[in-house]
Amino acid sequence: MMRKALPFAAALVLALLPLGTNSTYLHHVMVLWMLYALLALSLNVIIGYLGELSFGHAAFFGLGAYASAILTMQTGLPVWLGLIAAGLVAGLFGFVIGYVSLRIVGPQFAILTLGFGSIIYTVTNYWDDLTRGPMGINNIPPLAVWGYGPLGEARDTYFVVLACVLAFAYACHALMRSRTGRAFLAVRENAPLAASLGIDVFRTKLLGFVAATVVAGIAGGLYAHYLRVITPELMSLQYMAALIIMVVVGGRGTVVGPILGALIYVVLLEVLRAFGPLRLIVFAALLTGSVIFVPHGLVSLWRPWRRRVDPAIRPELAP
Amino acid sequence: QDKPPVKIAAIVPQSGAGAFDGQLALEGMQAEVALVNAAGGILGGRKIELVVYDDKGTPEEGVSAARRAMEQDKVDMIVGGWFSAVALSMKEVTRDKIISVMTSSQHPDVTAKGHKFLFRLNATSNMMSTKYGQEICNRIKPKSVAFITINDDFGRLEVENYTKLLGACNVEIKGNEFYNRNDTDFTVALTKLKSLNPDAIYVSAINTSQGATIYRQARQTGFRGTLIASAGNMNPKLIELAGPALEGVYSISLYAPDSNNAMLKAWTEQYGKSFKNQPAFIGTLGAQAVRVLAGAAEKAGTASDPDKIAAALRGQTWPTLLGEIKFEENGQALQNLYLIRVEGGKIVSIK
Amino acid sequence: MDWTLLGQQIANGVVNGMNYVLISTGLTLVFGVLRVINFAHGEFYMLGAFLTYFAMSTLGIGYLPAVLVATVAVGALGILVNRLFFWPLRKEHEFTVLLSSLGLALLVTHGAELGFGHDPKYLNSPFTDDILEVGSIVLTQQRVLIFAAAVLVLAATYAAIRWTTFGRMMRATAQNPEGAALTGVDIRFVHTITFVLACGLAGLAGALVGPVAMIFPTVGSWAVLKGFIVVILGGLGSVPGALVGGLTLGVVEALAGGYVSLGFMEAIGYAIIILVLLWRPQGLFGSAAR
Amino acid sequence: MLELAGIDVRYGHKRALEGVSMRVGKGEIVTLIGSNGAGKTTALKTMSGLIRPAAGEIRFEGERIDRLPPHRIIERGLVQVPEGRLLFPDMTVMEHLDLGGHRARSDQPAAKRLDGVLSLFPILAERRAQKAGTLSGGQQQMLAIGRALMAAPRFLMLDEPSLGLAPVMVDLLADAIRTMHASGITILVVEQRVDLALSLANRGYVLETGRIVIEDSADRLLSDTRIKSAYLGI
Amino acid sequence: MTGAAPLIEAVDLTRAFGGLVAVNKVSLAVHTGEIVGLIGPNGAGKTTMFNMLAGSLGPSAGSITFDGRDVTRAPAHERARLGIARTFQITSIFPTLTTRDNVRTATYRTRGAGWLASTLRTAAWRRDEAAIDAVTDEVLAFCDLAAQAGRKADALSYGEQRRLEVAIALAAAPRLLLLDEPAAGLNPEEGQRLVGIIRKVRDRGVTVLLVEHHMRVVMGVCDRIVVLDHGARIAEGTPQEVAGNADVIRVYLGREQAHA
Ligand SMILES: Nc1ncnc2c1ncn2[C@@H]1O[C@H](COP(=O)(O)OP(=O)(O)OP(=O)(O)O)[C@@H](O)[C@H]1O
Ligand SMILES: Nc1ncnc2c1ncn2[C@@H]1O[C@H](COP(=O)(O)OP(=O)(O)OP(=O)(O)O)[C@@H](O)[C@H]1O
Ligand SMILES: [Mg+2]
Ligand SMILES: [Mg+2]
Repeated sequence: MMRKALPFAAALVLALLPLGTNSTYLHHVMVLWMLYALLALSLNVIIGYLGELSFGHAAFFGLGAYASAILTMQTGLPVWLGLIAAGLVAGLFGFVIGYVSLRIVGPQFAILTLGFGSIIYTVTNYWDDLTRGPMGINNIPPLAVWGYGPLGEARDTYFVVLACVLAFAYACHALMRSRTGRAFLAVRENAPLAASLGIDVFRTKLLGFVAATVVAGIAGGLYAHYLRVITPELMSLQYMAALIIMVVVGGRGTVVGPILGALIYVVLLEVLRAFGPLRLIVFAALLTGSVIFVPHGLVSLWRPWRRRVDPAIRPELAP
Repeated sequence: QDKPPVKIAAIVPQSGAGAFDGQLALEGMQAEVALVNAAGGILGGRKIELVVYDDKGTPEEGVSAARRAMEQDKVDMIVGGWFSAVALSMKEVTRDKIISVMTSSQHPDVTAKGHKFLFRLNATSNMMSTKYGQEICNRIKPKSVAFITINDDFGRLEVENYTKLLGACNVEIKGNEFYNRNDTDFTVALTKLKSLNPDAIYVSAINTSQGATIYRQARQTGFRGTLIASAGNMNPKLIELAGPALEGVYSISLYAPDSNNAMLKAWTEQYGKSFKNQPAFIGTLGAQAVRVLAGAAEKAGTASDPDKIAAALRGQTWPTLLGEIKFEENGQALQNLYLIRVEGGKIVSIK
Repeated sequence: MDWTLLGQQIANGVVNGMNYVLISTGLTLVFGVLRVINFAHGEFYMLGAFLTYFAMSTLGIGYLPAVLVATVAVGALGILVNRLFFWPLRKEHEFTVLLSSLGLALLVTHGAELGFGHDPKYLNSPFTDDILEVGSIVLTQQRVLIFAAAVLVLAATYAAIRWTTFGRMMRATAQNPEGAALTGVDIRFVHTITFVLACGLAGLAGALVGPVAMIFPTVGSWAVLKGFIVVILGGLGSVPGALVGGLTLGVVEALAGGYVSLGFMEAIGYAIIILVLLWRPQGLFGSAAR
Repeated sequence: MLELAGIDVRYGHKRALEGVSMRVGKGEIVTLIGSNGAGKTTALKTMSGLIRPAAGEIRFEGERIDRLPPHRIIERGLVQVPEGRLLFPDMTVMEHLDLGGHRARSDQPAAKRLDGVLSLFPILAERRAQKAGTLSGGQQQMLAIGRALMAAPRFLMLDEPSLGLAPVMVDLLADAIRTMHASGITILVVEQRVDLALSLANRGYVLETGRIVIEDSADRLLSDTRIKSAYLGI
Repeated sequence: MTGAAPLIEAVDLTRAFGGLVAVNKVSLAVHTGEIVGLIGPNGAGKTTMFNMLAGSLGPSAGSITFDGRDVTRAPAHERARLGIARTFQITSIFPTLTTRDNVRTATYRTRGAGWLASTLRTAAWRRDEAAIDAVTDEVLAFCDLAAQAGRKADALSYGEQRRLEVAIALAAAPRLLLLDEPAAGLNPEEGQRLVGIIRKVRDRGVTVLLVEHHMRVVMGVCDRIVVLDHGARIAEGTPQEVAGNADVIRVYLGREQAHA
């Protein structure tokens, strides 16, 4: 009973959250949180469910942002259509890149995605006529939803992005309770065995990868129309590292983990501003500490209310 | 003592590739703030307080920082825009809301498409290149030149400008190579440029470390011609790093290094007391920003009414540590430019 | 076709490639044994450069002794790093370990920013500015030194892994730690030594490559990125792979930068890697089994 | 020679061994019997130092070894053929055998031991340069046994040595175990082919869900009706 | 039984690794409802044969037909969809999933409700989930794993993992079951229980091809046995015939003949 009600309660709290303060800056932080949460959730599909590391995910985020910004600015497309286009463009690239690289696994796959990501970054950086190069695009039209808008207030944007996050989080949750989701995990855990059970390993991975890139693209579009400025730095490794941090520190392979990870990331950076020059060190120390002491992600700390699962102890060497 | 401080946001890169420049800029501001406060502050004893933000050299962070400064920390004025890309985005957030002084960014659009509270201290790259172009044509007089430029709007604009300006006085343009923000080795590009046999190589580098590497490596590839440094990018640190490779290199600066401006002296002294870095041009810009803002607030009699302060800023000629400056209607500062050159490990101006 | 230019660019590429080789040997070693993608590897490179710098400026010793001091010091640091950041996580998922190394990298970078300052420094080697002309090809002595040192170090590392019992112990630990322990391998010792070696190599790379460009606290991320690419290109865990991978990348970049565009140099390098991996997923020298 | 007293082992919350006490005298062949999940492998891993017991002590030739790391234990001549083989898939057969012997303390030269192993399993000689990962299941098992023998064991623990071996090979193995025993090696064998194990051993222990429930001579165990019905399926 | 077309038929199947011919022109046919044993000395090529039949290894030459269709080039997952399930000689499970989820995952072939159905919580999805639970419970009980259902698979003991593999293969509801040494790690009593399980499975219409070195299991359950040696077929027949074959005794059975 309690367990059933909890997600609804959490969603309600999230929905009411911005009403708790008048500070538009805090609203801004909340929007960033939700945007990162969406992005982290999408990366989680690849990292957590498919068990592969993608260093190129930020590129899809950037692709979505650029696609929507350019289309809405140059063709006058309505923003909500721009968002859909963002998802499609990112997904298309995801399909092509996934198609050529998903037969490869492990660190090699990670570097392949890094390579593709870097190429996309370089092209964005150089295709001055289309992307305005390193200077980035600014004055992007603000978010508008079906004629409501433009959403000038961060708070309004928050609700829109929150809706996306909740919808996607539920979709992930439902996925894990379906045949498709079980196929994802099977592929992650043991590909040959999965194949022997009738699972098309390659197609399953491609499906997950493309889905993740579509969502990353949409997140990128939202980001572009919210912040109204984008530069190729969106696709940089710093972003990538930040995303991986959110997913793994929060708890990979879970729905709550990436959202929590994004929250911690955003809040920590804000709070740590007070530390001046020390803040990045404190951040790094907290990060490493959490990884070393809570290797399964912060969600694993409140596992007690979930079904208890005996862990396997690898007796490699006495502790 | 009880009077509330005047809060000025300092939005500088503190991490990432621009961190060192950001540090110099911030130190420059801090030294000047110390001077102002020591002299009793402004507006009848209010001290200036710097609120520092890290923009990481990226527009996204710059925008976030500006929002936080305005919305959360309620600062009175903003000083920022060390990088053009950051300045261009940040001005949209501050548009018509708060006094913002952009410092070292050189992109013309910062002021060309600025807003009523926006001011910029550095000369635009167009202003710089017009002056520099004349100097190169008339004084340095290379027969041919090749460029190595950073791949961003700053670099692109430079190539565009100089191709036009130098072409006009019959300097042959032999080629151009763009490099990226994170590159650390330029041998390949320099080898290529050297093989084109230009009289001079024009080096456009904002980042001190990249600049130093380029000058050294240019000499290491065996290039013996003239080296020309992009405008506004000559500083003591560069000399320290590039060593003999920088001997004889030209540049353009907003201030004559051998000037005996009293304000500059006071600031240099204060800087030396507080920091171990050599004072640099980028720091003087920070100091300049603090100085004119303090002056304008004093004149306007308020720190929080942007309309009045903007009017004050536009209303007069300001004596600063870089000499007298005056703001155009669009907020662009007008000031002297000097041709300089490294001689015997020192920056000297060429009269 | 300007053959001198071509020759010069290839020479540039080979020498640059050797930088990469030097950087990636330690990385491939750590991966080979611990199955860890060590994001912090570049930081040891950075530390190697800075320690050389400080050894010269504070101890007043010459460049070459300073290189030695830095290499040894960074190698010794490997013991601590392994103990604190990697050994405790040896049973955890690779992503966890990867993140721990990322955290370590951030910690060291930002620590260095605080301790050494943001300002770039110039590591003064007596060989940096002296030019060596071989035919019409111009190289600095420093680059020739890097080349020679890399060849030496690589040969020694390769021999150690291939033909000594310790090398076998390393490979055994990599492939099945429990099995290795039951075969009498002290896996903790193997982990430690591997880290000492890897860190020492990274430190040496930093000390040698440092004088070629300026050094600054964030230089490590550049180094580790190049390192990864080389390691994957050559084949994870393979020392000859690091050699061939590094040289390939160096030459490809030089030619791409020299004949196409410097700005696209990296992208072209990546494109080549993508092609190689699609053709041989395990890298040039990797073994097929994952 | 080897003595366990009151050994407790836990995996997280789960107790795998509870108060296990056993002893194996010099020159004995002892077997440990138990159904799946009883804790046999856990017991052997604990003796080898792979797992540290939560309570109790282990003595080998009078010295406590339960705090020693595995390589120190192996140096003393306490060697194990592990369950699941635990080979190094990318290393060749010869490299396994070399590594197996690298800590051996024996008057016998390594070459002699190698000859012994290769003549016991001629296929290993034939495949000396093949990577272990590509060997057939049975070949891998032979390699695992060979690797352990290279360590010149004085006390050999075998965890299901017959696993994956064809009947002829099982016969050979049984003969080999007897020969080793005759040459003075003490042996502890865990074997699901209980009939085989009991025919080799002098004594046996029966482990059930982490506790020793019976200890007796091999002959008596073989005729014990409980053993017959629970393990031999007769 | 010989009249009908075989369920799976391999003709002249060959596989070489470098210079080593692991399987050399082996033909094999298994009819619906049969339990066929495949035995032979270590390295004879049994597992290689299995890998080719299941599609995880491409043959160098020869052809495979399943239920009248040529599947020689079909990838493993397609063959699985046609109804071939297998266990692996080197234990192969989903290590960090629970025992229960291991088995649930194995129902992939027969239960269709996908992600959309789950998102919308359709009736079909609910029906499917209930059916999966039922099958899982049954299979776990069948393989004596009910007590381990909630534990992670890699925490199981060796023997338990072997049984889990069988459970996974059973939950896939195959038409043809390929078992590679399922009795490895089981004691004779458990082996006998396995014999019972295999028989019951056959009685439900599943065809079984079995590789095993435990003669009591092989002899006890197989209708027919094929013997490989050095990649070639050296004998075939009923358990009694094979056990009495002098070649088989020499290369394979050794003293075991007494038990057979
Ligand atoms: N790594 C582990 N983590 C958690 N539990 C474990 C682990 N290894 C074994 N166990 C549990 O400990 C108990 C004893 O396991 P062990 O492997 O010692 O059994 P065993 O007697 O060797 O069985 P088998 O005959 O199947 O090999 C079992 O319940 C098993 O599930
Ligand atoms: N990838 C490979 N490369 C080289 N040789 C191989 C490879 N895979 C198998 N072999 C060889 O092919 C032969 C047949 O192996 P297979 O695994 O089919 O034997 P098996 O009959 O299953 O034996 P066992 O009863 O020991 O499991 C063996 O000699 C083995 O060493
Ligand atoms: Mg066991
Ligand atoms: Mg086999």
